[in-house]
Amino acid sequence: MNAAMDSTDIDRSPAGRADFAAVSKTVLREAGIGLALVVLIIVFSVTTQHFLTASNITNILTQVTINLVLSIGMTFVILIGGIDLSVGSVLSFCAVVAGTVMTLPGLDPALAVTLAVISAVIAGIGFGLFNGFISAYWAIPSFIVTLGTLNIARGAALQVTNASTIYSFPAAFNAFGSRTIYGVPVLFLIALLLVAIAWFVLAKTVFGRVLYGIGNNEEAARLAGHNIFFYKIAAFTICGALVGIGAIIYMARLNIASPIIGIGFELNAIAAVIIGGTSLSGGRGSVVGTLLGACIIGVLANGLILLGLSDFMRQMITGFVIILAVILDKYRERLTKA
Amino acid sequence: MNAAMDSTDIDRSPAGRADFAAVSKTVLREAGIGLALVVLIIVFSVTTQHFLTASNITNILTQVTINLVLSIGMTFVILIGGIDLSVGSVLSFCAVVAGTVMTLPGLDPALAVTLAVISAVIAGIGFGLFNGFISAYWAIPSFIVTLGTLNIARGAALQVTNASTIYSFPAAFNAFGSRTIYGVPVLFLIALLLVAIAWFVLAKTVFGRVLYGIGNNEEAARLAGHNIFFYKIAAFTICGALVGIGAIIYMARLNIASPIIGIGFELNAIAAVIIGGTSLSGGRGSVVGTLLGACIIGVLANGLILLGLSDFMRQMITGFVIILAVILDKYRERLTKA
Amino acid sequence: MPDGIRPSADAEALLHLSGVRKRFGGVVALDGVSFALRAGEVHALVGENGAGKSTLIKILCGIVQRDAGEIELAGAPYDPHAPGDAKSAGIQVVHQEFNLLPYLSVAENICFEDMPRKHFGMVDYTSLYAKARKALDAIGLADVDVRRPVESLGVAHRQLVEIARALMGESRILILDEPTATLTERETQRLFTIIAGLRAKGVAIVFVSHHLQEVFAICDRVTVLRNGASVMTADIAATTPEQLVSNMVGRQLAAAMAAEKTVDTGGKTALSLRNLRHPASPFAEGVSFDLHYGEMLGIAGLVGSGRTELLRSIFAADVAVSGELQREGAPRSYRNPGDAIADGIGFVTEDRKEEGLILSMPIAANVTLASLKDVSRLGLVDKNKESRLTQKLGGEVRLKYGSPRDAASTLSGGNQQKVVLAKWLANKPRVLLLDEPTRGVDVGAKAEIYALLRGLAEQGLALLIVSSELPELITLCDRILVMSKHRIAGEVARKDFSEEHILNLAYKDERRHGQH
Amino acid sequence: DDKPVVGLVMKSLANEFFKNMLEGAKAHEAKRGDYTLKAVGMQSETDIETQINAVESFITEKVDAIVIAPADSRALVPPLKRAVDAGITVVNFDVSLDEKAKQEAGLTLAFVGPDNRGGAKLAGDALAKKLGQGAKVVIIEGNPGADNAAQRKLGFMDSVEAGKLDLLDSRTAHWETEEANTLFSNMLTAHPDIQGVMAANDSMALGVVKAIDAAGKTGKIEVVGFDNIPAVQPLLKEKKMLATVDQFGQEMAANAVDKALGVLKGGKPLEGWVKTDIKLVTSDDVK
Ligand SMILES: Nc1ncnc2c1ncn2[C@@H]1O[C@H](COP(=O)(O)OP(=O)(O)OP(=O)(O)O)[C@@H](O)[C@H]1O
Ligand SMILES: Nc1ncnc2c1ncn2[C@@H]1O[C@H](COP(=O)(O)OP(=O)(O)OP(=O)(O)O)[C@@H](O)[C@H]1O
Ligand SMILES: [Mg+2]
Ligand SMILES: [Mg+2]
Repeated sequence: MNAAMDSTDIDRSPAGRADFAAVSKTVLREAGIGLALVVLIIVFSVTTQHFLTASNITNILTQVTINLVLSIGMTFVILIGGIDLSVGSVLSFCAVVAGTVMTLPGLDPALAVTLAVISAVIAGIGFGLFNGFISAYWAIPSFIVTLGTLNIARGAALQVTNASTIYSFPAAFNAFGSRTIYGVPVLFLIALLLVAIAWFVLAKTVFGRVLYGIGNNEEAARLAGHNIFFYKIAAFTICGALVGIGAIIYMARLNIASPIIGIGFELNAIAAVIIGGTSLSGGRGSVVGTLLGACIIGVLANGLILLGLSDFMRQMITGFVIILAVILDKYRERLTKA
Repeated sequence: MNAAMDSTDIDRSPAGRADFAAVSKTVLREAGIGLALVVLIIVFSVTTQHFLTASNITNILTQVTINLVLSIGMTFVILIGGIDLSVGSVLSFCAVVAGTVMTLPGLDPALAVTLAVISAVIAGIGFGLFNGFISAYWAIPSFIVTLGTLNIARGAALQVTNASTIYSFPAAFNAFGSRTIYGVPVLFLIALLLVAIAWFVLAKTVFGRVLYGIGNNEEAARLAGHNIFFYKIAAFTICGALVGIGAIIYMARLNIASPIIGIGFELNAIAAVIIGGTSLSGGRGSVVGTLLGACIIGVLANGLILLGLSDFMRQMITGFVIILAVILDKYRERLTKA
Repeated sequence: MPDGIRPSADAEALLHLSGVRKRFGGVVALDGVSFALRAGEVHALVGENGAGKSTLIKILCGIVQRDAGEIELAGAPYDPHAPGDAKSAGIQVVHQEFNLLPYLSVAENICFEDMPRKHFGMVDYTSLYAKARKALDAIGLADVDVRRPVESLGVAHRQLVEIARALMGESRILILDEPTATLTERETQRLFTIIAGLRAKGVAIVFVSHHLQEVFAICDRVTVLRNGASVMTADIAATTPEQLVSNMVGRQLAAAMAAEKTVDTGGKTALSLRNLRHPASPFAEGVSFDLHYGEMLGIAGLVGSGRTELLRSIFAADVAVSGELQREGAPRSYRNPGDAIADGIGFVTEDRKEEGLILSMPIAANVTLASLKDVSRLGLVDKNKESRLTQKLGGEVRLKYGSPRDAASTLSGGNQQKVVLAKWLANKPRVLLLDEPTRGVDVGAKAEIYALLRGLAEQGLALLIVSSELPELITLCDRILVMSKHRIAGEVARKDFSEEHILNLAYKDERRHGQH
Repeated sequence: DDKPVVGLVMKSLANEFFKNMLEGAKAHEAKRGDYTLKAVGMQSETDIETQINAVESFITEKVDAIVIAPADSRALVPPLKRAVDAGITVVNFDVSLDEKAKQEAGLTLAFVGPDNRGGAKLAGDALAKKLGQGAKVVIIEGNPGADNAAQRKLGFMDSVEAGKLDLLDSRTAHWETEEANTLFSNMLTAHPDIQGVMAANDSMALGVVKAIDAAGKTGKIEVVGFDNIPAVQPLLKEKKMLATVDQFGQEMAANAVDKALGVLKGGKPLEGWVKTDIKLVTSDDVK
């Protein structure tokens, strides 16, 4: 049964046999991969000195942010049984578009930033529409469509910038990128807000319900009168819009926009979604799981550096821990089922 | 119906209604993406000067070889509904292992090469077993398992070599790598032999048919009494063994083994398989399609360089052509269905 | 225990179960089943939807592990842990839900368990096709090419392929879980002939069906399950349908089933087809008829006669290639099911697993899938409203379930079918297309569904009912159209209803052209 | 026409440094007007195959000269040997082919290019001078396995030794801004007392500077980079970066083409290492 839908209301039926047990089970299920995250945090807290310090937590949250935003969009796409390999390239394209707009000479900084945000999101939506339309209209696997888009967007980003890095954004924009509230980066708060919105859409709305339905059984959803074409395009477009936002966040954090950024981001985003318990074949999962998945990846990267292992060991251990986290989740699943 | 099966024998049933029409349909279907390949070849023959020269054809075949070998293994994995993201990293690992063996001081060259081949294949099989076992035993999506393995194998390759390149292989081995027979590279002939064997296994043997069955409906295959666990591990192991062979071919062609080779190879291999008409959700497709898919990718890369376009344009066009090829295949499908 | 005859230790038994129990989470599926199967008998297993028949079968073939109880096979303890264990013990099963490999050929599906081999593990395709051909001919599927992929077959053909597959293995025990639910009379009769042949060879057969006349036609003994417990076992000769039913439901069933029907064809025309042609139909003239409000129009026909495809072309699940569809006299061209639904049409599909249900989603989500508008405000799903609607409709179709939030996959086959019905009732259509609406539904619930459908017709809905059970059409309908090879072979008015007459029309085409 | 054709094999043109280099070469082509330039770049830093394919294509096309910045100092030796055997003039620039590999293949080829190790040492020495002995520093490395990454790390290590610096950590950020930002933030957590950073290229230096800003340590940690890309100019000016190294990439390819044309026109074959300029760039150099 899918977690998102379930979590939203615990059995209130008159029969309502289960009470405490049901609640705790639901929490465990919703927590999903949470157990693995807790284990990781404990391990790093014990083995390293600085892991649980305020400044390190700020770091982790900062480092999680971009992947989290991309993963939210990826969750929509994977829920309908698709995949989007183009997010990294499209992020780069959106960033160079926004960067170009933001550094247009003679523009008022506030206006420049506003226009840049809008143009990044529009660029992302454009690629999302393209991915969604092609894969829905011709019934082509989105894997191959977005593999194409990966190349198109990267080539386009290189072409428009002629491979050069864009920099010197308005000072206020740069400052905004490093602002924190009680140690929590503002950019992370934005990402969290996006998680909340996505959760709401997926768990509470008709739109989200139909997305889950399509991921589970497209034919049944079609015969129930839903316009599959529209929903597929919508999922990819939402993903594209979030990539646009991700590009802005990247720029705010690093003060540059360049056509070579974002390489490999798609794998990280997909990993976060799957580690978070969303099924690659669609129809099952939740964006809360994705949040936890992104945190696992972020904590792992951070903790392993603090551990002081060699780069190569770090890479190997990253591989093992990704696998272990998912295995652990399987045991948790059995536990809650029993 | 899946192409491999069909191709094997045209309706010889007593009723045998169809004759010429059936044959030509079967050929068209088997040709799969062949139409797109033909179109590409014609376009490049017309637009560039050197495309259809003997030496360029030799180049293309050489360039296709490694991806083709990896794609064969990937076909097995995708047919059972899995995916293997680790092939590039594992190739690198196999290569450095084989390279280390091959350059062991004081070994007779022939023995060194033999041992190196064996060790590369064993290393590949080892990772294949690992991927297969973990994903089958814990029912974990192979996407995430092999993403883990991608990191493990890369880290391990870097660790054992300390990031240095291995070279100075026996002269005969290097020479073998560039040998051609009537302009056809020997390495390509080896790959073609592997295609033939894989085709035979998949289309003609019980083992192959059960693999298709598992990809079609795993539960049904299980209910029919087949040991899913065994077959899944077998598919990943075959893929691993082919990666080992791919590593040797890489070394013979490039005369080096290094821990940083093979990055992104997995995407090329998956693209070849999918462009070749194998369904990402498993159960449908053929290794002949994969051969054509790999050729499309190779011809495209070669032709675009000959066209003399800028790199960025080339990348964009590559993206478009990948998508167009699959769209074209859709229209061919409709044609043959009608 | 009611007036059942207690199952006793049976000395001749080949397979013997006692005290078998199974729970799925909070749901008790089996609550102490005892059952004995003798060699060379056909043993019926009957019970309401959700009584535990399929669960019992899944335990026997190692798909599900029992919580408690003893099983003996030929005097030795039997404890299967995987489907392979059952196979090697000589037990073959046709499951209630399909387990086919859609992209493989019919022949490969039939022989999938044990494909004929040559050297090097090669498939011996010559004998594979020959074996499959023989198996199909035996159950009367002479016109299906064994090289066709299964995905190109209709539901009934798929069911027959499943049966052919189970008949391939040399088995001591053959278990058939509702094999006739999707078959028409002709195929059913062929199956019975095969069953009789196997029995003569000493094979023990377990036969699950909701059709009691079938049970009385071919079975030697019968065991009734109620709420997961075996409540009676008896020789067929020593029992009556009424006794079985009362044991199944634990009470006397109102004779709602055969309630007399007042013929009603007087309403306004709801739907008219003029030469509507499905892409698969070989005939340009297509299909033409009128359907009126308040009418129950049946469509009879043999397997593959194009009944499903007719409904699909009305509903725009497949877009018709030519012809016209009129709704209340006005021409319409629906581009997709959404258009048809918006125009007041509902469609209960025949294959619940592939087309009807979203198995891993909650029951409530399935019930409201086609009417989300009604349980939502401003695009937000009102889950309380949804649960209430589910409970209301669940009651109407006598759905047996735990909570509306349970996944649809946890329901028994018949109950899943009821969810599909509930989904379309929730949508409040004006025209309802029903394809095998009571497939796998138990006797009691069937009566309720009949009553429900009649009620709908009385409220003025137009009902178009496809069914392979002639008695069902005869009981329910005002008129019956008989289809043969994608054409209307004839129309039968209620006063002329008889199985013979309808079958004659259905076979008309075949008699004319002969079998091919 | 009969102008000689020069095939230029570059590394990833997505890398600004090589892109500028190509632009320099194109401008050079236009200026000289006596040859035709055909340039091919790679998809990524480690895409050795594309380079080999390009060399093979150039042999097929019978170009007159191949000017190459090899992605791997060994893998390119055999195909370049084939090119030489086919009568094509080959010039190796940017990264030197491996001596031993050349020897084994029977290839004698000169190298036209900068001294990466020496350049890195220039930057490292500037840092050492600024911070003084015993200062705590870290190195952000380039791609493991890349020749120039290895050379630059050696150069930084030379400075550490010569300047008696305290090297706390040395890790790769794969030439990438975001990864360098993440990596350095985490290094800073593990070693809050870092005083200096040596980044193997400017893209990574950008990420490091931003991490320093985010940690509120602006001005407390000195950063040196490599490549002198435009994006670091403001940082040098604001003194957020101490120095970077310019190896005049713009001219590098053009120089190599000149050398190739010289040989084509009957000049003396090149020998040994033809060193090209490198220069330390500090805030004083930024206008
Ligand atoms: N996997 C499962 N999880 C939870 N409950 C289940 C599961 N499988 C079966 N059940 C429950 O067990 C009970 C018995 O189901 P079963 O499928 O055996 O019924 P049946 O007698 O075959 O009914 P039908 O005639 O409708 O096929 C039902 O209440 C069903 O909901
Ligand atoms: N003689 C035949 N041989 C093989 N396939 C056939 C034959 N006749 C029909 N079919 C196919 O079988 C399927 C059955 O058609 P359809 O489902 O419309 O008929 P139906 O009367 O509803 O039968 P079913 O009970 O199988 O649903 C269609 O896909 C049709 O193309
Ligand atoms: Mg059942
Ligand atoms: Mg039908």
